Amino acid sequence: MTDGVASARSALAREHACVLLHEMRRIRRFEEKCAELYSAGKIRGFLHLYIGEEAVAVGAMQGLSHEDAIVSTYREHGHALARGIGASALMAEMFGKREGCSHGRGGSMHVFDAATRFFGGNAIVGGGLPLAVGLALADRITGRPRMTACFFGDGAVAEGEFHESLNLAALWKLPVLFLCENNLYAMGTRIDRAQSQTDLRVKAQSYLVPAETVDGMDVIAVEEATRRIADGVRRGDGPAFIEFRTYRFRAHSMFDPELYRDKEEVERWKGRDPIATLEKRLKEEGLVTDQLIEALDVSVADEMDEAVQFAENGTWEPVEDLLRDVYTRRS
Amino acid sequence: MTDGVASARSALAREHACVLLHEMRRIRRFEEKCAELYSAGKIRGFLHLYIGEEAVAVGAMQGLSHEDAIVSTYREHGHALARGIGASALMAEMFGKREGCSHGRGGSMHVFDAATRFFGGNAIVGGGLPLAVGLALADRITGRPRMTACFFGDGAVAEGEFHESLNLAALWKLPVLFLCENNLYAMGTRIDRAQSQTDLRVKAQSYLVPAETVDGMDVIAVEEATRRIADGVRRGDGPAFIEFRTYRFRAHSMFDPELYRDKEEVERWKGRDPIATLEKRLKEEGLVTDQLIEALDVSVADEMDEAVQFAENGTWEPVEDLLRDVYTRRS
Amino acid sequence: MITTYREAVRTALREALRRDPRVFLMGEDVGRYGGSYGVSKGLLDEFGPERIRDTPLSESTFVGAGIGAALGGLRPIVEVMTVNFSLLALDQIVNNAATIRHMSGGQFSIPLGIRMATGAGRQLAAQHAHSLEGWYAHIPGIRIVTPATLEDARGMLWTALEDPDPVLIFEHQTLYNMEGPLADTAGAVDIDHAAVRRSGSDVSLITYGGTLGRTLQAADELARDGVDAEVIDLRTLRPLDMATIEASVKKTHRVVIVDEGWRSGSLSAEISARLAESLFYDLDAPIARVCTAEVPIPYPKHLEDAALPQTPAIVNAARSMVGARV
Amino acid sequence: MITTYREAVRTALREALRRDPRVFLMGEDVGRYGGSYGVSKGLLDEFGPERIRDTPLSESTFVGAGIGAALGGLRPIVEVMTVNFSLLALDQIVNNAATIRHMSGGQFSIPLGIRMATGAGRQLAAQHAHSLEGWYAHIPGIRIVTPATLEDARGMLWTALEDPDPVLIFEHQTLYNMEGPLADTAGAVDIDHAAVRRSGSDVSLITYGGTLGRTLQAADELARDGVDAEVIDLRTLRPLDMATIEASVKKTHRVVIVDEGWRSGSLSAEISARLAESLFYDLDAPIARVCTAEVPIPYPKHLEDAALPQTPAIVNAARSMVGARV
Ligand SMILES: Cc1ncc(C[n+]2csc(CCOP(=O)(O)OP(=O)(O)O)c2C)c(N)n1
Ligand SMILES: Cc1ncc(C[n+]2csc(CCOP(=O)(O)OP(=O)(O)O)c2C)c(N)n1
Ligand SMILES: [Mg+2]
Ligand SMILES: [Mg+2]
Repeated sequence: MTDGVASARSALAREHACVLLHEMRRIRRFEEKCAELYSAGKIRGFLHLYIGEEAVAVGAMQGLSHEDAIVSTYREHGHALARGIGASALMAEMFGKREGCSHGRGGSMHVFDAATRFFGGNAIVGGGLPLAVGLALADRITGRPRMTACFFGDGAVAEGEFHESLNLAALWKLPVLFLCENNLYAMGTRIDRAQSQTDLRVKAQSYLVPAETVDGMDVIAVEEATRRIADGVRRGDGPAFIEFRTYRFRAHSMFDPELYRDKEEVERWKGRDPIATLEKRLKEEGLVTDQLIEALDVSVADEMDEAVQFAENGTWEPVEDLLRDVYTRRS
Repeated sequence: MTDGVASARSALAREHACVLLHEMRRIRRFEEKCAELYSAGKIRGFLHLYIGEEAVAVGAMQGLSHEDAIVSTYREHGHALARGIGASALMAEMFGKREGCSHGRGGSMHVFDAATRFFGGNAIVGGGLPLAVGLALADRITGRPRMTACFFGDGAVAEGEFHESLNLAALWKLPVLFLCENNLYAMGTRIDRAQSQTDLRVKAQSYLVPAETVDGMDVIAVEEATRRIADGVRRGDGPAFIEFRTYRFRAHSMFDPELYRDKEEVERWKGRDPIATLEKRLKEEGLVTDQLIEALDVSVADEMDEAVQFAENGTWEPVEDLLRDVYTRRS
Repeated sequence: MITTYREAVRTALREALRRDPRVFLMGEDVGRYGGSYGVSKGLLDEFGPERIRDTPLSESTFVGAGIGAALGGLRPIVEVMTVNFSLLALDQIVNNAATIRHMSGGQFSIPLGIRMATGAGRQLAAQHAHSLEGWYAHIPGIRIVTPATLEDARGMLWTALEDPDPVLIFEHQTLYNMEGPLADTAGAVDIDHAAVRRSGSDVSLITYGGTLGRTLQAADELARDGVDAEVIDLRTLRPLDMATIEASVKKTHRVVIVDEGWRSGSLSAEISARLAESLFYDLDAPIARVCTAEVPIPYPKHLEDAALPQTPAIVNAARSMVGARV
Repeated sequence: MITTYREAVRTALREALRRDPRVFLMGEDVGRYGGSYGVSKGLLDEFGPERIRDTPLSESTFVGAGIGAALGGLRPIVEVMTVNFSLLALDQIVNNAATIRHMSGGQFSIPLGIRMATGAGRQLAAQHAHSLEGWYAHIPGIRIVTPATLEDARGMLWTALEDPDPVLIFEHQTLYNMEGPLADTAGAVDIDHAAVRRSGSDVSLITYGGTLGRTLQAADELARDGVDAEVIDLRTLRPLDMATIEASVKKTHRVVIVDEGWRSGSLSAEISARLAESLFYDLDAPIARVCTAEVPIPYPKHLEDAALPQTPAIVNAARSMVGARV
């Protein structure tokens, strides 16, 4: 390898690493804002923060193609931002303004975006898996070389729809990538109090779906695995399953007193903060400098301030439109 | 071993073998009658015959205790008879007479009997599994040393409730014995067109539920496995799963044109008829004689003729009682 | 051409599959078995296993997959063998099919047809005899149709598939063998309007689906008594075509609603309530409802018959009302 | 003693667990988390994990297991976190809980209590805001109760557990923080009768659950205009206590029904239909219904508010009716 190639590579690597860092910081900052705005009463309903899990969304989205479809959960701000839904449209949705990506009708749990093939936010645990199977079936029937990535939590694995969806996808060799965000808890229920078998790979493999476990606090590992496995799924190898081991730093939602886990456990995981970890690593490798990080910070802060401003300036849908979008044709 | 002991053993063995043979013949004859009576319009609705699968019901029930609970399916005449529900009460139920074991309200698919702890006939595929988990939970909470045996077909394994029930039973170490009658088809859908993984043991094991496959055409093997495994379940080892490989010789129900399987396949399996197989074996071992079998036949024929007569003589519930048994207390 | 309801549905399926490559059929035993009611017999041979898909017993997931495939640009027809099993898929229908358009602010529509057999009358007992189509009609975001004639069995499916929103099609179990003439040119029909199946001036008998036949019989019997009954077939249970119903009631001033749902909370209640709101001063007698008794359907024939709306009960309800006129 | 609805339910749970060893509680996060709405906080410590059981996310199976445990001789209380998730368990409720007594010819009863939070009003959007208790009331074989007061939150549970049949208890989400006095001696209450929460002579306002408060407010406003409204709290949605309702209507001759269900096919329709059948000639004006608009509940507050039955709409409905009298 010549010096030129090596330095080009390292430039590329730095650039890409910066993208990853930037994306994770965007999510973190966006959600910190959301928490504030929740306290201020600007955002209401349920608000499920993703803080601590950013590496999964960012790494996974980097590994997917723009043609792929995304099916997500109620904890989807990270997925949405990493997928390319603008912070402003997302924040306006959190406010319920009509400039929101779901026209304000959905709020935090129902982020949709046709342009990025983001098929929602779903507030029923496990409810998205059959949709993902169907989206993949449509691609399979029409012969389009793309796939559907389906995010869900460890809690969803206990639902009957997990079983039915993995079986159907495997039976019909559909291009679905099942992405399980195992943050060890479903609300207050730790995985070993919900699953007889806590090694989730074994479950996926029981359908003959190839499965891997990946460190969900390491964005580079997430990206690598997702890209590699997604390529196979898109190529027609059938469905695959990735378990990302991760952790949510915050409460389940804004109403959760967190009686079910120790402070130390939380602190231990915070020591593995995916953003701090990546920063440290990049600095050690000399790929980024403090200045660069500061610059990133400023740009992220500006972006999110703008998003909030955009949401603030957004408009309320008139009450006369209440019955809009129940049916496509109105009779 | 002295000659005396050996001969006592063989007498016992003969006696028991005769019981098995007798029970299987009772089921066979009962159902042959049912088929006739269906054509005659005496039995209506859906009628799912168990012919060919008798070894499973008979062997399994022999392996269970009278204290145990049974949860069954819509293909349950064999289970009911082998459990000890009288042929007359069962036949009256098939007719819809009030002398039926479910007072005539249920018919073929809803055989219930409190005396033998037979918790039904269930016409929703997979619908019985959660009930079995709950019955076992009641025993667990009250500390009673008994268990619940739950029959279901290969088709039911695809339902979400299979997944949820195996997990919950395993998680809570409940005394449930899951008895899967794998007759290779769910209506017209062969197992490999319904399951990505056709080795059902693997599925059960993915919940850390111990699983075995047993030849469901061999009544002695069925009994041995059931008794051995049920003892462990009752002792508190947690749930277990047995897959019985079997085959239904008749159509799925009386409406099935059987377009989905070859005549030869059916004939091949008929060559393994559990009744003929046992007879042959017992004769070869000198445990039964042709005379004894003839005598059995006569007694079975008489019993079933009587059952039909009983059902014929049964009475119709008066129409004024239509709203009975919707609620326990009538308000 | 003499045909059956079963054949009419099959023809509709075949036509849809031929006309639009985005259409496919999936459900339990729709392929090799030929459909639990024999409706899809032959379609697997004609269209192959990519478009005629036997599913495992996984109602929630294959219905949800239908929703997903519709989101993905196809025009799925999902067969849920019977309404009784659709309860396993209810979350997908109520929480996804009925809401996604709304929750996404109108970005996504779900052009999905879900067919199911419904109703009692075949001694299938309590778990296999539900009539829940009127119950489903409570849910905004879905459309409910109930073909009761050969024309509608033949024609509603295509219109449902052209509808950008989810349409649930309920085929009454007892209709599949119904035989009669159907024009060779029969094709798509509207799914917006109720139909006046018999015109009359004394009393409006309002029904749909499996009870249309018995209601028409009742009208014939009433005619022999000199009572001229009008029979309305609702056809679409959601949204209700109140204009057609109201026009009839303005003419007759008397209403009997016949509904195979359990009486309490059945669709008959909604129609009654609406008429009492809009035509309170036009009604000459209290609205009567002939519904299913509030009991899980019993197996024996005499009890099942007693539980269901039968012709004599319809006749009596109408007769006593017209008597009340004098 | 001043208490909250939440505490009243908790006290009821605690008492039931203390009184009867056959009682246990299971559901998602009822134990360590303390219940999604904080209702069961502290119960795990007092009764231990055998009797306070956190379940996996498996609604169909843990509801079915509740049915099985009831068959096995226990008195389970199953908490389904919210009615929205109960759709996943609907097959167990409709096809097993509601039918087994009947299908077994009366051999088996199912003494099971299923609690769930219901209703909108907290900006939780379309999948988390259903009000389906009236819809459930369509099903024979189950009983539906809707505690709307502290007394009922405290007292209905025990009576439900003593009932040999399945009882579904719907607790409206917005009530948990409701505070007020509750007698120390408060205990079991009947679950057979509707209650007159305010006596009046001009118009009957009929409601239940989450809308009782707004209906009482409306009655106060009406009083200021000289309209004397009677407020009926249905308490039990199945079976309906028609005697109490009819007694009220015979007095007032005017009816407004307030129901958080979507209007079409809501319980309000059934009540309206029944009154039009039994008291047709007693009604001085068409029955009015104030219900939820037929739209999946939107997230923004102004739209959610617009979708739900609000006090001004109740007042207007009653006022225009009484105006009609003059
Ligand atoms: C079917 C259903 N049951 C219960 C809930 C309530 N609930 C919301 S999130 C949640 C926990 C889900 O845990 P998991 O799948 O691990 O996702 P996480 O929240 O950890 O990201 C529960 C129980 C729901 N939304 N849907
Ligand atoms: C939930 C549900 N879906 C569909 C049906 C219709 N159905 C009745 S039996 C059956 C096949 C079940 O196959 P399996 O579990 O293998 O049992 P088998 O009939 O072979 O004994 C089907 C699809 C049903 N009764 N319940
Ligand atoms: Mg989790
Ligand atoms: Mg089978």
